[in-house]
Amino acid sequence: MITVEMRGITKRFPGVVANDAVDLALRSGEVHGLLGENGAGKTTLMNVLFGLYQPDEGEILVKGEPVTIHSPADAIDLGIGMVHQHFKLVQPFTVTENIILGLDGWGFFDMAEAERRVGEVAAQYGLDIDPGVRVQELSVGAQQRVEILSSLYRGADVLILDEPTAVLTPQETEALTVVLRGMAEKGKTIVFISHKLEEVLKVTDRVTVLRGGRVVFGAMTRDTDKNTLAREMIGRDLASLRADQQAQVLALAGSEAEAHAGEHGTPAGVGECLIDVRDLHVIDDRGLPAVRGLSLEVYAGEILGIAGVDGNGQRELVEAITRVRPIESGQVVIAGEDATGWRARDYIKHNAAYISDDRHRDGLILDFDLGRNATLKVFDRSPFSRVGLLDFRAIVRFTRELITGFDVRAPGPSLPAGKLSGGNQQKLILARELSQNPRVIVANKPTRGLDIGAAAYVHQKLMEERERGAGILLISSDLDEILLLSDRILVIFNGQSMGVLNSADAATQTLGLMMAGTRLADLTTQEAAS
Amino acid sequence: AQDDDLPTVKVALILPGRADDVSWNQASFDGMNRAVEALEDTIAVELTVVEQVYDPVDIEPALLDYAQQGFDLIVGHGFQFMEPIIKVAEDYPDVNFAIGTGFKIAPNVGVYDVKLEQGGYVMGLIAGYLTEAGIVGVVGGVDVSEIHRGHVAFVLGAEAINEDVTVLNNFIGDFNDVPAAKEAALSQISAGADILWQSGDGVGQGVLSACEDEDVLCMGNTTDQNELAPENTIASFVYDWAPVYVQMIEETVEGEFGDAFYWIEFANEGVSVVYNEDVAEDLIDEDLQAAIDEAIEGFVDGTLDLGDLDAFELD
Amino acid sequence: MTTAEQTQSPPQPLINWRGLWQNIVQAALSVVLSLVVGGILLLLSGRNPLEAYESLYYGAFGTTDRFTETLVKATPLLLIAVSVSISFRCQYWNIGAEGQMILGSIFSVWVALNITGLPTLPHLALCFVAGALGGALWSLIAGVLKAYLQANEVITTSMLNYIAVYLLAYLVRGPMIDPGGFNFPQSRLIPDALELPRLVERTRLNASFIVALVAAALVLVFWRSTWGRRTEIVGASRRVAAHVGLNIPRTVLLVAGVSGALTGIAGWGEIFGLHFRLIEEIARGYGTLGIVVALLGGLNPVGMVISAFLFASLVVGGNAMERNANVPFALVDVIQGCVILLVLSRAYLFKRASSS
Amino acid sequence: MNWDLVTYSFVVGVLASAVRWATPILFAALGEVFTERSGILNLGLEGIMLMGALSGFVGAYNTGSLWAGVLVAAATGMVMGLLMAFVSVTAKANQVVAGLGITILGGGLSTLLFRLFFGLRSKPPTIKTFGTEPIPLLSEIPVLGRMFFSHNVMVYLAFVLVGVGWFVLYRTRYGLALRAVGERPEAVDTRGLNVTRLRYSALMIGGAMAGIGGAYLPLANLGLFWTQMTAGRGFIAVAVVVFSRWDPVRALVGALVFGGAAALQTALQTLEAPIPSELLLMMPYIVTIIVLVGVSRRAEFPSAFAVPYSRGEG
Ligand SMILES: Nc1ncnc2c1ncn2[C@@H]1O[C@H](COP(=O)(O)OP(=O)(O)OP(=O)(O)O)[C@@H](O)[C@H]1O
Ligand SMILES: Nc1ncnc2c1ncn2[C@@H]1O[C@H](COP(=O)(O)OP(=O)(O)OP(=O)(O)O)[C@@H](O)[C@H]1O
Ligand SMILES: [Mg+2]
Ligand SMILES: [Mg+2]
Repeated sequence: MITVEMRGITKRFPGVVANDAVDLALRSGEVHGLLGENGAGKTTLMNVLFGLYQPDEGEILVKGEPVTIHSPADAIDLGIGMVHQHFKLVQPFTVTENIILGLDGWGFFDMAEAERRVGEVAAQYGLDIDPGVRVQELSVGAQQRVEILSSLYRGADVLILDEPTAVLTPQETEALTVVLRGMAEKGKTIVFISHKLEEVLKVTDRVTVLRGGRVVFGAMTRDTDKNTLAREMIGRDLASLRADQQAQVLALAGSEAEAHAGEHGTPAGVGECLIDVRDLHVIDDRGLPAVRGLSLEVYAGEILGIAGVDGNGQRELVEAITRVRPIESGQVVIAGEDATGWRARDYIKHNAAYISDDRHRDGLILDFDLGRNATLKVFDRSPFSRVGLLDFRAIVRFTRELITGFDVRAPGPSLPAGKLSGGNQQKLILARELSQNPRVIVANKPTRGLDIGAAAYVHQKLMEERERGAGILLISSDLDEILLLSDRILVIFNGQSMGVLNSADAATQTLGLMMAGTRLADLTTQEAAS
Repeated sequence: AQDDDLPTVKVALILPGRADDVSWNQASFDGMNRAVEALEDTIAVELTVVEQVYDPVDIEPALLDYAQQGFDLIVGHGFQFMEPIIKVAEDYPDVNFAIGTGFKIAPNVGVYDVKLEQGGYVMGLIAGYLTEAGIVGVVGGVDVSEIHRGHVAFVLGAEAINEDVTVLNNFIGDFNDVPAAKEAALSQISAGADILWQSGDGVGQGVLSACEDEDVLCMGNTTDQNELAPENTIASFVYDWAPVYVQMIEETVEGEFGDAFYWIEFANEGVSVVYNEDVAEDLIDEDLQAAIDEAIEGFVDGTLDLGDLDAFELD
Repeated sequence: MTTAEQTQSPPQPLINWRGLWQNIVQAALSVVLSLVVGGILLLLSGRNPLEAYESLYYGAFGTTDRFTETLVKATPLLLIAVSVSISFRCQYWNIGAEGQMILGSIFSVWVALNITGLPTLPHLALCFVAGALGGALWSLIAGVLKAYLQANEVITTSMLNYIAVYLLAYLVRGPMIDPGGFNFPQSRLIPDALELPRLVERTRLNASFIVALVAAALVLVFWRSTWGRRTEIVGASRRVAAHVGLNIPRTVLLVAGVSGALTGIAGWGEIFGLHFRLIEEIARGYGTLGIVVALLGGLNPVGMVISAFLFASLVVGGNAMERNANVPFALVDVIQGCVILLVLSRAYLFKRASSS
Repeated sequence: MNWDLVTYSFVVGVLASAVRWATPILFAALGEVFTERSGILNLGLEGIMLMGALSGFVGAYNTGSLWAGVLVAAATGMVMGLLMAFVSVTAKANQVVAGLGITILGGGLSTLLFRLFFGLRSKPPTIKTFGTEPIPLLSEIPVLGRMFFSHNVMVYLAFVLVGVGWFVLYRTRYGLALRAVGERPEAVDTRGLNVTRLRYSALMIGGAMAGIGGAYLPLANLGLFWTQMTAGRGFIAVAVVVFSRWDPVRALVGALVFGGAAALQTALQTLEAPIPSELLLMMPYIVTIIVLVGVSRRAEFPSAFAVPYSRGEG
């Protein structure tokens, strides 16, 4: 039966209609997939349902009753919970503190008792969480479980997940799928936003596709297929895409077999070595060792993919290479020069690009306009600066080129970056980083949160850079992506390399085992043994 | 009782602080009012008072304002008024200006000041004589002009009557930080001081309050502060600016004002020692009274001269 | 791309005239509102608000003298506001203007009195530089503590204000005291030749006013410079700044130095234009007012010129009101406080007003 | 330097003086700990303390009850806190400037109202203050006895509130929410709590405490009100909060450090130290900076410190 019904929801933002007369019905016991390109209005629609945004038009019914949801408090009272793509957790607090936050009045509370109860509920839904640890010490996957638990703990019957898998590894995604199905069985309603069709087909019972803020398609999952969905999202027939893009779209959406359709040209080790990391040791923000004696080489014209469960030192590794983070010991050599003593400035000067995985925090200044964001790294070079003075004309011209060249959906250079959808924000960063024809590219989750079209576009760009002879270090927790793009794959676990293999002969199982902490060497010996 | 044929004088009194500070500004405010009363039958004085003109930048506009409004006598009650007055006075030769403490005069500018050292000396005598511990103290706002002279004279007075007395000396650095003044007094008391004086302002309030709490003898300054700590105050050294104000107003009418220093001192009864009888009578014996009277007479007939006190360093 | 598009205004122009206009209207409304509040207090204290405000208006604009006095008051406020507009845009909350102004005065007077044998103009220039230097160095104390030791500048700068006040008190009683000054706490007068030229005869309006206007104009150039952009980025996000390779400590030092220098110049202007010697209390309260002027002007040069003038007239007129309508002296502070709070809330208040 | 004066009772006197110096600052600092934990910087403490001093005095003067004075001061402080809350939370204004505005307003209003209430008097109105009440056994302890346990009841109240503050902050759900809202307002918002109300409450607590801190001066120390009598104690309180790293117990330590410095410089003047008084007077502020620098590396400001909260909705 229908638990939540949204009727004719319209939400406008200055310059955009994020949702345009959207109808959406959610039934108890179903996992409802919500699809759409970047900026299609998924997050906005759900923010409306969760009371974060107020709709300009339309009404919401819960269990048949018309309701107005002024704030998350109202939503929670109505049994609606939401897990945002950017988790909203208090990092220094423990899991339990985060979960009981705001419950049961203001008075004294008994921590031990609270932790026990949280533990119980977690067990009840088969969520593997230690109630006592600080959130800042948890992997992204675990943090997501905390968010889910926090909603369930508040008795949510309807649970909204905004791109939950964008940050998860296959294993974690597997686990999540099980949890979600379990919850559906218990009669809960789940809204599942994702850009990965494969997943959607696997997890959901019913799908709705948004395009340009409108509902363009809805069906029972079993009655539809990947191509249909892809077509509905992009709004064109796949056939209209170029072959390579098609391949990538499908690959992204799915199985390895197709993934390897994305063929690889130059074998590794041909060009000169552009990134050479030797026995690197790095500590994280809390001062704990995060990268422990890792070495790798990236050669001109190749993509080295780094696969691994999130939080195994990827970010620290990347930040050390790009010289944002200090190096404890070991050496980083960029294009033959010892970069160990460099600052980020030197890294950039040596024509090396960096795409961070946290665009809101590292990549963009959300309330700066696109022009300023586009020239963050180059504003003090000609033609943008002459005798120390900025040339706004040049900046505007340059920005327009990037916007058109990289198909960033934006009215003009003077729009605040924060007004772009996440996908378009990502395109903007990419445009900025690649605009200087870099020799070295370090890309951390470059397609995080992008729709398949945008992701395919990013992949295509990276491939082009590779062909051009750039050395690319690609980090992703999305195995499909790694397999699709990499020439060689290094698996990182606990800050150490589990071994490197050519993606051609890399099987998901092998990678999965390595990501779980088995060294390639040991694997091969085992095989030999058997 | 004002006839219309009385000569009228427009007087502006500019105070750097509050007219009810029981101290420097209040002494001037009360004195001026008494002066106006005293002149009631001879001169009709139109008095305007403005308080809290402490920002040096704002002084000159105030002076100009009054000068242009046709005031006859403009009184700036503080040393910070000296330079601006000297400057403005040039442009307004037929307006008279008076500076409360300072050293520059002009044909239409006079300086009036208090011989605080005379009071300081007498208070020193009392303290030096009455102390049992042989330790006395004095607390002041900031170490400046008449306050400096007062503190130095206090030391001289105490030592004159009790050569091995120790005189403690504190400055607060702020006229309004009453609590800090109280802590300074308490610190002097815990160092053994058993009789304290102070050179006025908010600072005085703190000192008297401390002496009341610790039941230690103390003395007032600038106004009759005996009631502020009735059990502990022996006497107050009181300024009465009325005499000089009267003189300055009269000279303004007669057109003889200016080019002069106007002092309030024992000689013209501009300053006086007001005893708090309840406390004073059983403390001040003949010897002490004699010493005090002798000193005061000395100041009056000029036989007692403390010399240049500015030279002294206090620490 | 059409030429029309190409010549369109650059991203986020420094003077957004529409915004500025709105700003002015709202600011004006908030000032009126605070005058109403003041009026009520006047009634409570048994005064006639209209008379009082008439004398306020007359006091600020009534005659040439009044008007020039208002400009005189506006001069340091504008310089400090310009300084603040730089540090605040960098999210560097320098509230140490008072101390920096004092040090600017000390340095410039020291040079005026102790460097001799120079021709007038070079000497005056040297005093100017010394003033800027004094302010900059004092500000850099907090800057260094912030850049390298993460010491919160709100606190260090406000503590440094107290220290500067006592330092000045010490100097004018000790090392720099005027030997011929009968022990009054002030330095010797600077040579007459170094006194800044008057802009209007027989008034105190002097060249430092021009200096302030020039500074306000130059800050436009600053924001168009790469330094300005660097400042902006570091202010907007320390993290992003690090990722795009900016040297954050160096930028913080730059900002601390520049804003300190501007405030030091304000101190120089007060001495060489008005007091001609070192005295106490020269900076009392200016820091706060300068900050207010800066925000009231939306950290934007034109806006700050206007708001500096507005606040100056409020202060000068307010003093006149105290004298001539014998209004209780604290009332002007109350009105100022109201102006500040209302101006801060203006966007909210008037958004409400217009939307309802 | 006159060492003969340095006796046991002098030294103990200096220590006791440090505690008296610390008390009004401590009240204000404790409140500010709550305020800053919620993510708001209240630089208006100075003005609020002055209003507390005035209203506390007026309250006690008219009712004849000192405790009534304390309550009036707390209430007035709360109102000032509300004002700050409106400007900084609701109108989302720059908190540094809002605080300075509150300070100017409080300074002016307290002076003005004092004049309106009492007019021009030749003698200032006074009240009887809280007397010294040594705590029976504890006050016997050598040194510590006189340092901590031979004061007026407001001093003890401050000590007690340190404990209360600690408990509320770390052991109650309110404290949990407060700490969360300073760290991650979105988290609080999406968990159905009202960020605005939480911050208002924190500012009202902070205001009330600052009010009491200000009232300490007339009610427990001097028995009279004086223009600008707080003389910068409000700003010191803000500094104390930072080097307490937002912890009530360390706030006590911080207040004592400043109080100690102030008492020490006073003592040095008394002892005729051969240093000009102006230079000695700098000492407490220099000490404040040094201590601040000492802790700053470890001082983790609340993540959302001084950042107004608004949902994405443009
Ligand atoms: N707070 C806001 N202010 C202004 N515009 C907004 C805001 N939030 C969203 N938008 C715009 O509304 C449109 C829908 O955005 P929304 O985030 O809902 O899309 P989405 O489907 O979540 O995209 P993505 O797949 O990248 O998450 C986009 O154009 C976005 O720029
Ligand atoms: N304060 C804001 N002002 C304008 N736009 C905003 C604001 N906050 C968020 N947005 C936009 O609203 C949309 C929803 O925000 P959200 O945090 O979900 O990011 P998103 O769209 O899901 O992008 P992404 O997928 O990866 O992070 C985003 O497009 C974001 O750019
Ligand atoms: Mg989204
Ligand atoms: Mg997204």
